[in-house]
Amino acid sequence: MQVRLLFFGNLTDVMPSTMLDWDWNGDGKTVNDLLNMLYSSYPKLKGKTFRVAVNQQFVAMEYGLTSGDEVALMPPFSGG
Amino acid sequence: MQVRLLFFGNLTDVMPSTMLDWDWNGDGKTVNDLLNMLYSSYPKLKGKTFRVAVNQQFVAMEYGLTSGDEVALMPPFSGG
Amino acid sequence: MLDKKPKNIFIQGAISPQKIGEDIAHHQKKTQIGAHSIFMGQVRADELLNGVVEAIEYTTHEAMALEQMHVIREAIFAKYPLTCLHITHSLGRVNVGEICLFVFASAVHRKEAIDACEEVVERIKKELPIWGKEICHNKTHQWKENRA
Amino acid sequence: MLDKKPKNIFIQGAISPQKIGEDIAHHQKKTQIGAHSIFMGQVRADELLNGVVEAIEYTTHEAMALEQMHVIREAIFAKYPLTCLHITHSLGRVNVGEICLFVFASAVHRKEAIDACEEVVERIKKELPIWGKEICHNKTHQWKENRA
Repeated sequence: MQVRLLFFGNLTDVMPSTMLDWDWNGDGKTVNDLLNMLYSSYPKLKGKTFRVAVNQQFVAMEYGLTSGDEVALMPPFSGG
Repeated sequence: MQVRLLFFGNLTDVMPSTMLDWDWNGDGKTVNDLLNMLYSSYPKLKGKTFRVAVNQQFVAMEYGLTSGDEVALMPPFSGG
Repeated sequence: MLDKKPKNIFIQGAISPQKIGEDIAHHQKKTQIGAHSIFMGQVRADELLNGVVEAIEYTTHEAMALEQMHVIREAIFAKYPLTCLHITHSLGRVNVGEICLFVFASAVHRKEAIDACEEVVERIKKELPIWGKEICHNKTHQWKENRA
Repeated sequence: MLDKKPKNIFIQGAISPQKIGEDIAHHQKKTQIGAHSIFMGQVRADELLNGVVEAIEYTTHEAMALEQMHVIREAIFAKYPLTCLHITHSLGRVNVGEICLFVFASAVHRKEAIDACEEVVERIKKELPIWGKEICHNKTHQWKENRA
């Protein structure tokens, strides 16, 4: 399975790029599972505050991912 | 005694001009006295709603006039 | 602090959109400003009983209006931490579609600018001795009345 | 009714005061309008711990932002009898003193225009996925945080 990760705001300070294609073998995972994998590779992400949007809709940590999903990690907004 | 009368807004529809110097013989009069004199000469003024400002300050009907006063008759404001 | 002498707020005829754009541009040097709130009154082609409005003619008691505007300015600056406040009101004829009132409040943060601008507009309409004569196409007229 | 397709609100870089003046001028044909309320956000030279802000760089999730702005527009038109509503937000770099947000609400009467404009500004700041990176003279940066 593969999802496309997007990082915004201050998350871009701790990630190597604003976009990351993330693969894994086997079953579907929840958002929570995905974040735990990410935290192992990018420990600085762990202290950050953000919400997760899958395919442009905010979802809960238990949301089940499907291959091809866009997963956006969004810290508090600061437009205007 | 003489006062200078100023008329504004819809009062100018019933008065011959926007300014009128008004004389009378004898003692000082109140605003109320002055208005009664005016109503005799300009009966159409009587039905109108307005406040009275003497020398640019709003005053009560009992206010005593002095020669040389500016007496402005002001209907409800409609700026903007 | 505030000026002691009342500032003029009146101009003859309509307020041009280009002048408003220029006024906005002049504030780009004031780099402590974070928020601008603007109100503009525009003359409407209202359908009256006797015809359709084509213009409003504004008259005032200028000295009283400027004095009262000065009182309002002082009260607003005492109440809100504004960076600046500019007011322009038309006198004479303003045609339908043209701007007759321009209130421009600027502050560090948005809440102050927005609240101050609205309060100034309300106070101008209630407290300044200005009258609008609505002129119809057929030359009849009616005296404008402000909503509460 | 409203358009089905979300309108674009984004432009690259600062919003020019001249464009704002032109937008105002374009409303003079809409002779049912009696009141315009405008909000503008301007980039402040804030003093941060590490330096003085010289610009903000804005980024967004464009599709999500435009979709949410569409939701806000529909809610605002359902709540207030507006004649029109225009919104522009900058992306990319906006220097200190320049305008990054422009909200322009017009209605027959002032109350609707003023209330709608304020509500749109609040909702934009809370609900649109936009981030501001405050860039200091010494090249350090800090991520902007919006006030409640």
